[in-house]
Amino acid sequence: MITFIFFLRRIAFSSVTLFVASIVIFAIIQILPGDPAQLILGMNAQADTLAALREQMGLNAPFYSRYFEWVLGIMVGDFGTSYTYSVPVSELILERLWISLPLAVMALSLSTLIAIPAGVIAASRHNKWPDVSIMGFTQLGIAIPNFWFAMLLVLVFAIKLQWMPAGGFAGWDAGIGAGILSLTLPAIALALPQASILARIMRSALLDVLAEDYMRTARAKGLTERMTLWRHGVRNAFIPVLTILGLQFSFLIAGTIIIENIFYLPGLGRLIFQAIAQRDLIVLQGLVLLLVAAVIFINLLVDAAYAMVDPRIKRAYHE
Amino acid sequence: MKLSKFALRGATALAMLAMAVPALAANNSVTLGMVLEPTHLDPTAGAAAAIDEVVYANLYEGLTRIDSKGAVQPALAKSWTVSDDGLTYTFMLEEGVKFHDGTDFNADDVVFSLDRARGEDSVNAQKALFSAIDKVEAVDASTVKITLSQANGSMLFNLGWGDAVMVAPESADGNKANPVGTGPFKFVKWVKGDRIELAKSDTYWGDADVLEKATFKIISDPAAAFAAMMAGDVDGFPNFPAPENLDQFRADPRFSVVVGSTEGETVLAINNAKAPFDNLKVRQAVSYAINRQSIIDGAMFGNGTPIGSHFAPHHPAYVDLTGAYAYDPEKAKALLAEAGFPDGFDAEIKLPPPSYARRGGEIIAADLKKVGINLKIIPVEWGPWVKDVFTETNFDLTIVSHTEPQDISIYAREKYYFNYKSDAFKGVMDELNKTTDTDGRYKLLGEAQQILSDDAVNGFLFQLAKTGVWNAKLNGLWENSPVQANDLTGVSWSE
Amino acid sequence: MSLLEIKNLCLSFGDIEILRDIDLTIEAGEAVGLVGESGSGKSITSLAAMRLLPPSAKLTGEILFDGRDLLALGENDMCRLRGRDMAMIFQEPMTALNPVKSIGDQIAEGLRFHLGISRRAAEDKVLRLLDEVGLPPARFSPHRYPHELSGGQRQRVVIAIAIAMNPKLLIADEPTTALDVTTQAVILDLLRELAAEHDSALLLITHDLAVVAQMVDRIAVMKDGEIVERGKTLEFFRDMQHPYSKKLLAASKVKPKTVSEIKPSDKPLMAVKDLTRQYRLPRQNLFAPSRYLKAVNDVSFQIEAGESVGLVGESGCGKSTLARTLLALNKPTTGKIEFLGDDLFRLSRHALLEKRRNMQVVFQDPYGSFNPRHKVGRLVAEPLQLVKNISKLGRNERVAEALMHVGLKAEDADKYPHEFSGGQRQRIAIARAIITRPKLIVADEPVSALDVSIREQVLDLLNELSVEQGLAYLFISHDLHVVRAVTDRVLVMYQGQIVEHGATASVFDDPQHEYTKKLLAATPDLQATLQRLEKERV
Amino acid sequence: MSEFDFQGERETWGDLGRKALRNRSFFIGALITGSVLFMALLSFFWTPFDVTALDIPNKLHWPDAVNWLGTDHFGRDVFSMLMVGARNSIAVAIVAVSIGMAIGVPLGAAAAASRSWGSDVIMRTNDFIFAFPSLLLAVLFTAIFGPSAINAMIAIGIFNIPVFARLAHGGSLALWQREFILSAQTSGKSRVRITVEHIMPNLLNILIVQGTIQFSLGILIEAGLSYLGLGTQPPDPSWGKMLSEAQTMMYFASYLAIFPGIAIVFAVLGLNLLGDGLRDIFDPKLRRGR
Repeated sequence: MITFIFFLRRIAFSSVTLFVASIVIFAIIQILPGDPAQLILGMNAQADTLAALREQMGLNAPFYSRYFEWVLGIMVGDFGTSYTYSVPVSELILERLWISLPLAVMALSLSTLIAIPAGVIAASRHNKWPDVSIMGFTQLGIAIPNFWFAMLLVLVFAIKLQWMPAGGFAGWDAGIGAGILSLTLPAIALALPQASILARIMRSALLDVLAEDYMRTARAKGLTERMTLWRHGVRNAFIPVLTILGLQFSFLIAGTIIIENIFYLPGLGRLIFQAIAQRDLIVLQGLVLLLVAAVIFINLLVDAAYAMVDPRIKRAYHE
Repeated sequence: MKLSKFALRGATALAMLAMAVPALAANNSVTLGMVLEPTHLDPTAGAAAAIDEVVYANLYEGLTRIDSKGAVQPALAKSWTVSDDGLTYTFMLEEGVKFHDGTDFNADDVVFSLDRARGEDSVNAQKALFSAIDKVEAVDASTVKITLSQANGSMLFNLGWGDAVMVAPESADGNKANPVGTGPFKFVKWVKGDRIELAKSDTYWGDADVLEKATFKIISDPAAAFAAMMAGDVDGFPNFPAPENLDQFRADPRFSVVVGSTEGETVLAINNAKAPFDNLKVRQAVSYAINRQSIIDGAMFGNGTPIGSHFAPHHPAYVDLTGAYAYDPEKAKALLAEAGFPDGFDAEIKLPPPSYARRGGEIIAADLKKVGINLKIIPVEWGPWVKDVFTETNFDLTIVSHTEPQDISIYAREKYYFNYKSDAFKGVMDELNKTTDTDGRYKLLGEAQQILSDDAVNGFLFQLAKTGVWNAKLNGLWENSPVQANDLTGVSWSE
Repeated sequence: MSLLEIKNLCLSFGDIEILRDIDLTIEAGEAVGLVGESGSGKSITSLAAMRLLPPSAKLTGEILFDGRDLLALGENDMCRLRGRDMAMIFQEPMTALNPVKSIGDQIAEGLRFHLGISRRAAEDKVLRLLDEVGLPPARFSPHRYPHELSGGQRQRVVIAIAIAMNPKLLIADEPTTALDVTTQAVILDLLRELAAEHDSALLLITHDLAVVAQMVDRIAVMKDGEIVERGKTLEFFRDMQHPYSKKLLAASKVKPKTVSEIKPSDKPLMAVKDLTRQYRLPRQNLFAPSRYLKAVNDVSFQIEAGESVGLVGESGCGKSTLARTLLALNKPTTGKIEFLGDDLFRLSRHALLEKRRNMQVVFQDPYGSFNPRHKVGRLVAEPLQLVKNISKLGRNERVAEALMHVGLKAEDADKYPHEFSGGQRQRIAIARAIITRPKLIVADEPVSALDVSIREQVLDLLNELSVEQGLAYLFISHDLHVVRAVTDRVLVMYQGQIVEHGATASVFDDPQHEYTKKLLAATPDLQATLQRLEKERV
Repeated sequence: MSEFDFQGERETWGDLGRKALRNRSFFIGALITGSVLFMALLSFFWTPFDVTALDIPNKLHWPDAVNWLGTDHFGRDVFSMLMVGARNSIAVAIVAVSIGMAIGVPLGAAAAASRSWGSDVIMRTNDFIFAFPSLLLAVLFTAIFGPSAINAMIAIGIFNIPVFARLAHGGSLALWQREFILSAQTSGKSRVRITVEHIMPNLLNILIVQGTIQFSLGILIEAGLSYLGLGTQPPDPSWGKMLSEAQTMMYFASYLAIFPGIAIVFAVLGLNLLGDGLRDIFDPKLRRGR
């Protein structure tokens, strides 16, 4: 019950954040220099032609009325019509979401699959060679910029070994296998730094937990070291890891923007750059708002997951 | 030593590639890479070259068309007559032509298309092409009469532009997303940001034996373009974006590398109205200070032809003026001193995104530094470039390629971004418009080139090369690009 | 054969020797107390017996349990032994339980491991165990989580885990130190009963002689990793030899303060009138009215000049909130505090500073009371800014003077706080409090964090200063012995209210309020215990 | 958790120095960071070749005795470019961290010190900025104000503000509960003065550690922005831009793609090790750090 109330409040707060974000985003994007109409019509366009197009795109209306039209539209699921493509923005975003979302999910699962065992091994062999070498690798993993790592992956796996496509997206209609194959290298490039950070967090969280009194209680009951580690250690260590996973999402989005550019994946990241270059403002503002909403939503999810993993949460919200 | 290393690498890579790429069975389709994605597919409502690159001659046709050599050919108009005063054009249309949606094409469609393009609320990017037209009339179902208010020597050429293609009143409004034309290919689907698919139209009036399927794959990243070619994801890149990689394709027997010419005069545009560039001596100094060959080598890896004026070297009326300002930094310094800048000065150069501009800009900055002009490099996106440079002419220098065909007339415009004003030049242009005989026109064009060179209006750098790469078995792609088009009507596979 | 026999046990971490030649035996069913101050090695000894030390610990000697040498036992055999034959209860009930597992699961875990039974099969046993430790399942469902229980209840869960398998040996490491006195009493009773019922031997580790006396048959005293004295409980207290044992004993005996006779006056030093301080609680739901917790509820009292007043109560009763309000760090919700005749919360900032000069504070934690980056001189001098017109020289003199008053040297001003022991740091804190020559010192648990042997010295110092400088104290503590040693008058606080007040001696000897009676009864009294033991023997 | 735990013994700077020498992370990190810094400083006075002079006939030479790391497509010396690139990367990161610290720390500390609604506003704004993926806003920012090193500094700096504000806020809140702060209050010190005298110096440790981490992040983000063409601009060389220029050439001049990447990894690794080392040294409780 209390948790429910808490979530109602969180949702209310998130909505306010999102509303303020929509104003900020709209305002920021309005000051982007460059006239979308001129970009469409090019260098030889005449003044009257430009005016006609601007009128057609609704660019001549005042600031506030365009804002309200936009926001009210979004509330009923209408993100407006792309200036350049002349198709609904939502359609455009949805098309690309089918690349960015699987990519993000793949990267996130990959990094979790690598990081959790690595962190557990490192913590349970604290200061021994597995720990030292895993920590060494993660240091390196954090330091390697993902775009450079992506370049190296392309060099080795696409160019030299020819195992995977160097870039581009085969399309889901070409088969799930082909689609996943074209997302593999990008997902690996995205996952590496994420996995490194996550492994370190997992390790330090687990080390904190291992030092807790209740671990000693568990050992005193007679449980073996391994049982104690998994039954009491890993589960409790997940709590801080969860927070970081939420924060990571924001980095994941940033990473996707760069990585999609390198692998030439027609995802949301590319759409952003395209929209900026073509001053397709309506697409841009819809996209940015969507990404901000995604971050807010993920954090909400993390909070919910938190409450499920940690029974103390209910009380914490009391205080 | 270094070369042999290259060769070795190339050879091993090749061996692996040869094994990896599966043999394509009886090929009836083609996938071409293109760098920029069209914003939409209506060539009569946007300037983007990418639109024409997909639709020109494939999806839409005009009354006339421009062929691979730049000559005007009949298209939907099978023939025409021009009155002696050059004011009345009568076009005889092909018969039995259908739009892709099944509606018939006739003279009314011509009237509609041309009136729409030049009308008051037209959003045609090249509205000026039609400014000479006084009225368009349907004489009968297959005859159209166009009356001009003044003679225009390039009228037939103008009607061959992508911006002058024929559209139907029923479908014109939807052409951006769902193009309907009369061409040999019809639109299938467009995966935004990824590819556009066309298929052979079964209602085509002509007898073109075209491929079943054509796909334009959008790959803007040069590195990705290289990878896509190597991996066989695309069959060709009519305009390959990274000239630095051409040597590798040349070394690979799977590919043909064809370097042709384009209509793109690449210039270091100078703001003629802004001090100190309003001083002829300063502009001349800039022209002397630029080492064109090093720009072509450094920025384009040797692809491109130096020019001395705003005119394409492949055109018969071309006059070679590259010697007028041969690279001579000492002379440049002397001219600067004469102009009152013995120690040089500071200026800005705004560079739009293409690599010819960004790379060329760096080289020019280094060149000009040697004669004392310190350039601050300001990279800009196309959006701000259009606003700052083109619309508000708030710039000192910029680099841009003027890709419209035979566009020397822009120097006669009242208000154009480099703010050049010359009555002599305008006079020549007026004369040109009135002249219809070829020799006379060529002579006038030569004069015009000379004036621009004398006035050192801009730093004339090079003619942008069309660096095409495609599968060696693919035939029929254009070598040059007199208009921005990927005409697929003649494309076929060997074997 | 003894149940547990530790012979010549030595332990070291790297080069650091922790235990030297420990010999200790425990017979079946016997209760043995291991007494010592923090750092004496008593907890390490018990962990060594459980083989729960980190691998970096080097152990030599023998630990025989039921005749088997534990040091030679493999880890798997050890696991089978732990929890089944020997079980342990830890000091900190707040952290000894896994916060994300239900208490039932945690009790069942050991049962399931040792008996190899299913979750369902364990359920009955869990319910029985909960009932046995005084958590009737009707009210304390096994599905509850540790954070839903109080400290005492949690300690009962820990005990339930320990006795689950009827162990032959129960090791309790300071099982009640973290609990309130009243809770301590019940937990100790419970522990004694259960050990008897299950026929378990008990090794009780504690720093508190009063606790150990009432619980065990034999006592061993540890100091610096060695056992310095041992004996049967009564004999031990009767003829102890080792000076350290004597010191411990002396420290745990209460010497009531010689009461200074001070009568209530019209112009008290401080007068607290109807003081209430409340906090808002989070709402139950969006539409519910706000609820408030009255941490201090309608409290009135006064402190005369030179008088030492004690404030006694268990944790959470509101004493610290009251103290902070008196120091004008918190604003009261209602009521007023007059200090030297003026209401503290109606003063201008400037006038308040003048009052602050006369009112200083000493906190509990000798580690936390100082900015670790400043030298002692600067720390002690900090309140001097409340004194106007004082030169740098004068400042240094005042610092030296204050340090000397508390038994430190003037040169100590140039050192950092970490260079001092806990007791010395508390002296520095007192030096800082007296440097402005205040009229009142609020001492919030000033000796709770100190070992017993040092505690006495600090209390003596406070008494001396009170006489020398005519200081008044508000002395806040949960420890009745301590309050008795330094106060003239005492206030007993319970759930935000003052339930009883009066002269210290009369409140202690003849408590009126139920709560005070309970509190006094729960407080272990060494003298009384020894007397009882004597009687029993006779 | 233990992040804001200030309990325990404090050492003098001398003790810290001795511990620093024994700490392996710190030692290696300091060594690497020092060498990167040295190269950057050296580039002000000397580089093997002038990085602004183009030598196109000499382009794309593989590494040899003359050009130790080869030349790029304009014939510039890669090693010299890396040296100057280090300078630019470090400059951007330093300014970005300074902006974050200079604005974030006072804001966070003020929010912790004041109990008014103002503190709520500050922290809510913080959360708000956190909701924006940082690179995304940096991209928008440079799109509006034009790509340049200065704008990259500001954009990265803006995202450091909430990081430091949060840290300073959390740290200060924990400190405000400490008894020595209460003592200072009873000594009559104002909240401002307590913040300056007691809170700030005790935040120094965590700020230095976080500063090092943000510094390395700054280098990474600058590289990312420059890679996208939004950071340092020509003719100034930058590691990220060198990588993006190398991308089309890595098939025949792989050294162009390798060396700048190694430089980034080297610099970031050094700073991270340094940060870890500092954390260990300052606070043994956090030894296990991240």
